[in-house]
Amino acid sequence: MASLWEYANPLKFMRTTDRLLPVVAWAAVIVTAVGLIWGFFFTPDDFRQGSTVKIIFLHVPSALMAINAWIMMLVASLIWLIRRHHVSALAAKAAAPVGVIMTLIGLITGAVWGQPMWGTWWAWDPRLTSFLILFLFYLGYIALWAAIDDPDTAADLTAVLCLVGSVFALLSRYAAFFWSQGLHQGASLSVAPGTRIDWAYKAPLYVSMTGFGLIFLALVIAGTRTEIRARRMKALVARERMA
Amino acid sequence: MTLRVHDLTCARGGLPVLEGVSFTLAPGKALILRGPNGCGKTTLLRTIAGLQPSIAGEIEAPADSIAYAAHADGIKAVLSVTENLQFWAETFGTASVEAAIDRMKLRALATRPAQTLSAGQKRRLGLARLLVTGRPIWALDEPTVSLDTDSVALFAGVVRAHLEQGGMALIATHIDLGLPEAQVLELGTYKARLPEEGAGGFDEAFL
Amino acid sequence: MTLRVHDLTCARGGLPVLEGVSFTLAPGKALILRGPNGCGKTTLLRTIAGLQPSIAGEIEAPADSIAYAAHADGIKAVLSVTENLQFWAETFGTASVEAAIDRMKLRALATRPAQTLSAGQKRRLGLARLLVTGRPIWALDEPTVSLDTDSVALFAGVVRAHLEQGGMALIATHIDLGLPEAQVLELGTYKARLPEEGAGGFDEAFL
Amino acid sequence: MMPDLGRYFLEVTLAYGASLGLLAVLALWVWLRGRAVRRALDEFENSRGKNG
Amino acid sequence: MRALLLRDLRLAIRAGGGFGLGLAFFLILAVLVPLGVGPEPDTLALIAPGILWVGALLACLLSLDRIFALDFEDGSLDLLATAPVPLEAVVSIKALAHWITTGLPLVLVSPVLGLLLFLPAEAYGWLILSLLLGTPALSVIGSFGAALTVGLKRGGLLLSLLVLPLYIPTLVFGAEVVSRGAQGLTVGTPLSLLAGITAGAVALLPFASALVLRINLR
Amino acid sequence: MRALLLRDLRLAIRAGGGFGLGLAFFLILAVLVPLGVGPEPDTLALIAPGILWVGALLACLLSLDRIFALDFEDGSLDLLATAPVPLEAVVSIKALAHWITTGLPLVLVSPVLGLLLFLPAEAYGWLILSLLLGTPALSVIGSFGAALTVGLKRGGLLLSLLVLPLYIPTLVFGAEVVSRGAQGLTVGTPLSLLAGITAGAVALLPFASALVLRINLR
Ligand code: HEM
Ligand SMILES: Nc1ncnc2c1ncn2[C@@H]1O[C@H](COP(=O)(O)OP(=O)(O)OP(=O)(O)O)[C@@H](O)[C@H]1O
Ligand SMILES: Nc1ncnc2c1ncn2[C@@H]1O[C@H](COP(=O)(O)OP(=O)(O)OP(=O)(O)O)[C@@H](O)[C@H]1O
Ligand SMILES: [Mg+2]
Ligand SMILES: [Mg+2]
Repeated sequence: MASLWEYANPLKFMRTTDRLLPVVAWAAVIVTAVGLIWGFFFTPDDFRQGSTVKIIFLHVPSALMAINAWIMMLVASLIWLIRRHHVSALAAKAAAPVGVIMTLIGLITGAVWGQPMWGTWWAWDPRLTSFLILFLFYLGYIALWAAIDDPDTAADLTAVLCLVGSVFALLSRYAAFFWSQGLHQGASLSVAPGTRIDWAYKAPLYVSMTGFGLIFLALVIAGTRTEIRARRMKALVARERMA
Repeated sequence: MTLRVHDLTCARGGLPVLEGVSFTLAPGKALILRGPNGCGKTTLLRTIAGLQPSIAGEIEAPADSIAYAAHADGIKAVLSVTENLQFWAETFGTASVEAAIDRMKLRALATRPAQTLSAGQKRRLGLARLLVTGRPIWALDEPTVSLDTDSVALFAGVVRAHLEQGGMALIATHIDLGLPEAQVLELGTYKARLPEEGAGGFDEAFL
Repeated sequence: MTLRVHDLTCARGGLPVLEGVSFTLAPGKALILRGPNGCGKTTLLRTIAGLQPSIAGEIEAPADSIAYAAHADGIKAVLSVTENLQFWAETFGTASVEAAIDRMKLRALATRPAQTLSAGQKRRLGLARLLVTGRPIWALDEPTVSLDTDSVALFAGVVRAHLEQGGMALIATHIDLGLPEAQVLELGTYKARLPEEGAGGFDEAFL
Repeated sequence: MMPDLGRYFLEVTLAYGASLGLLAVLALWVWLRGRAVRRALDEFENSRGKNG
Repeated sequence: MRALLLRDLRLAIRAGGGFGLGLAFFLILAVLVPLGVGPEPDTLALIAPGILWVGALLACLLSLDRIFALDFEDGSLDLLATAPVPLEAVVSIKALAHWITTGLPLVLVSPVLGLLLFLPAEAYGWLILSLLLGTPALSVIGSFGAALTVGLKRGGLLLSLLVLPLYIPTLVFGAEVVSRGAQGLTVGTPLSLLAGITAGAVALLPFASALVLRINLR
Repeated sequence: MRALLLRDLRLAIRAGGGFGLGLAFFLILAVLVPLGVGPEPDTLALIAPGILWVGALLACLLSLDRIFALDFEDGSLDLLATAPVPLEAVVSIKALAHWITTGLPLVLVSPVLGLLLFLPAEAYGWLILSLLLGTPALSVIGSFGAALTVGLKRGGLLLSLLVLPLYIPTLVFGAEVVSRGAQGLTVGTPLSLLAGITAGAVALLPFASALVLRINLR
């Protein structure tokens, strides 16, 4: 177990990811391409939803990753607060922009899907609402990182915000479900009520979910590497001044 | 009841500015911190006051024994001089506001809102706060800024009386305070060297 | 190009604090304002700089000739040293930022955000602003607060160079600036008497 | 080649276009920023190396 | 402790009316909304619970930056951090002072504004009760946000951005209590959830605020 | 002058995102109102024009105290008042900088928020046009309020209290343009009144602001 923490050493992290990143990046591109091409070109139209069912291959993976990204930031923040490994703080910072974009993709694909399905771009459905709130949490988190100069202070404050924010995000989700009954699908992979989703959709969906996971991983690794370098640059410039 | 600082390294903005600072302050003694602008006097005082963590070394002081006074005096503009002092007296659980007002020659200004004081008068009020904290160790950052010569002498008298009662004072200043009995610590000689490069690679660059 | 102050009365908080102040400042001269805390130095300087109206008396100075420097330096914490100076240089229509930076020994700090400067370094930046205004009359309120002895000497040199180029300086201070050639005006002697009670009835009570 | 999307052509292509576009922008941003930071750091370390 | 509370209240009153201004903002909002939305009583009655709660929330929000920023700027916070009182207590007292100067007056004046927005008669009791239960949470959550942004020059808008999402559960349950009350439905569940959020926030958040404040001071 | 504008924009960007935050607040308001009012599209569509305008107004309001207060506190305003630029120009430039960092982004993002509030499709053009015409007035009027309250410690709420009544005409005509637009009626009259208010405010108010500022400085 102790050996796992060694990857929290920036140097070790840089060395490992130097080799890992291209592999993950190519895997991400290939798997996502396979998933999306399969989904877009080689799936039948749904008897009720028509061709819009193809949107599921973007919508579900991105919504999933948007939530997972926040969970990953939460874990990384905890590690930073408890063990004070710089890499985890910087990884949390790098994950945030990826998380926002995933959230945005989820929102946009959902909205575009909603137009034909529900006859409206947007509805104050609880799942949609809590997703929008998640978007706001991302924005606040990023804004706080951007507003603070001192890197360690910024890491500490954003980590606490992430913890407190997670609790309130859960509360908000609960509140949203309390507040209105929605139009949105439940959390089972069943597109039409009563009928189980067909493997014709399920298989490409799983592929593109894996692809989005790999995209997230690749972008977070690349972002973390950049943040580590930026951090080192900052430290070096400060040393230069001191000399 | 002694303040003992041993081999202290303190940092500002993520970089060590002072290194290996050691001294001992016994009851009844004063230590004057000197050094050019930017050498780290404020940083040292804040570290000793417990407002920021030290990077290395030890600070031994009894709990709740240090009264810190910074450039900013924590004066509330809309409260009167007495009300300002009263608040700190109650917070620190002491009750000697009147004595402090007389001691710092603030009697004539006692009912004035602090915002109508001149720069030097405000400073006198800030120093009067020290008297109501009842704490033995004073850590003062340029306490005589804006004071005229009479007030500087008044302040020196106050510090001397505090020392005579077994108090201690740690004062960063650029001017002559008229406290010849105080020891002087030149902070210029403790300038931190750059941490060595390359030894541990990336991780070191963070500190 | 002379600054002529004649029988000036100035007020603070609705009450006159100084009365009958007169002096003339010719090119190449400096005048040091002295007086105990609260005697009205800040008030006088603000009046002369045109920031508050005088109650009586005249101030004769060419338009746009006074550069005022107060306790607060107007430094923007998030801008770098150069950017701070650059702004004032452009506002005053001059372009000599580089010279000012070198003159006040700020070269090493030039790219730093102003918030990371120590108290004395900030002050040096505040004084550098005077150099980029290009104005002949400097009205300075305790300019050497927080400066170490070297910086005070540096500043005295800057003032002397300004005087040699035909500039003027009006400096309120409590400490010795190392400008022996400057005249000194003791403001303690101009303390305003309270306006006589009852003489004009109600109307006076408003002034 | 292109599948027949029927009357939902606009919606589906819009969803794919916007999503892939956003992903591309994000990847590009990560990559460009990474490159800029890396260059700045290399430059800094090299110049320091020369000066001693 | 008492000294700190009294000082904060005194400052709020002297410095241009901490008491009056939260109120005034709330009032103005209740006036602006009919002006923006139009004068139909039915529409207004429908949206009144929500608008009143949103108004209370914004009125709280606007005065949040006072909680710590002034004390930070003039150095009082440094001095308080070295004084013989735990920072957690300082944070709680300051949140309490904020509630007394902002939340409490809002509660008291809310029925009048309900009148302006044609709130149904049955809802007044619930309005007051829900605000009474909910506004303490707004002050405590807000003081956490204020502690987060205290080092930043005029972090007012950043503060709003951080705090508003945290306010959402309180808002949802608070407004739900009032609108259910207005329709004569039972309000037990949202009311107890509201109380739960407040209790949790009051009990736990001061620790987070004190932690964050210590980080910002160093 | 250019230097001042550039400096203010730079400060807004560096000090934690002057650009983004006005926006974020606007967005959050558009989220809060449905949460408070309830999710029914019909109700929301009805109140959307009013809420969007009130939201724009509040987003402007929250950043108003930045206009002069920071410069006052650190002494820059004293120095600017003695610099060789007319104070009227300083005031106008600062209002312009405020508009660029706050008003303009609001205009650009407003259609998205219209979506969230189910604004009818016909109204989008009018929403953008009315905000584009009206927000400069908000900045100029706001800078007058900011000049009035500049001497007061954290006069944020007092500022709101003073400024909001002054915002009312702009709000009424602005919201009227949008809601008439939404119903497909003609909007000529409120639109030209809105433009008139803005033109008048931009032309005349800077003189009042400069006057007030001079009084506050002495
Ligand atoms: C803006 C609008 C929308 C947003 C923000 C949104 C958001 C989400 C989120 C957050 C999830 C993940 C749910 C979870 O794991 O709990 C999800 C899943 C899903 N969404 Fe949406 N959605 C939107 C519109 C739609 C529409 C219009 C449809 C189709 C009619 C749809 C169909 C689905 C399906 C089938 C899933 C997978 C459910 C599962 O986990 O099995 N969504 N959406
Ligand atoms: N945030 C920061 N980042 C980097 N360096 C900083 C930061 N804050 C301060 N410094 C630097 O740390 C050094 C120590 O500052 P400090 O305020 O302790 O000096 P000081 O001895 O009190 O000086 P003075 O006599 O001018 O008050 C200074 O050189 C300053 O420029
Ligand atoms: N608003 C006010 N109302 C009443 N009196 C005031 C007000 N502001 C200042 N004063 C008084 O006016 C006098 C002059 O103040 P001023 O700031 O000019 O003094 P100063 O000579 O600059 O003093 P210092 O050396 O301490 O800076 C002081 O006695 C001060 O107490
Ligand atoms: Mg210092
Ligand atoms: Mg003075």
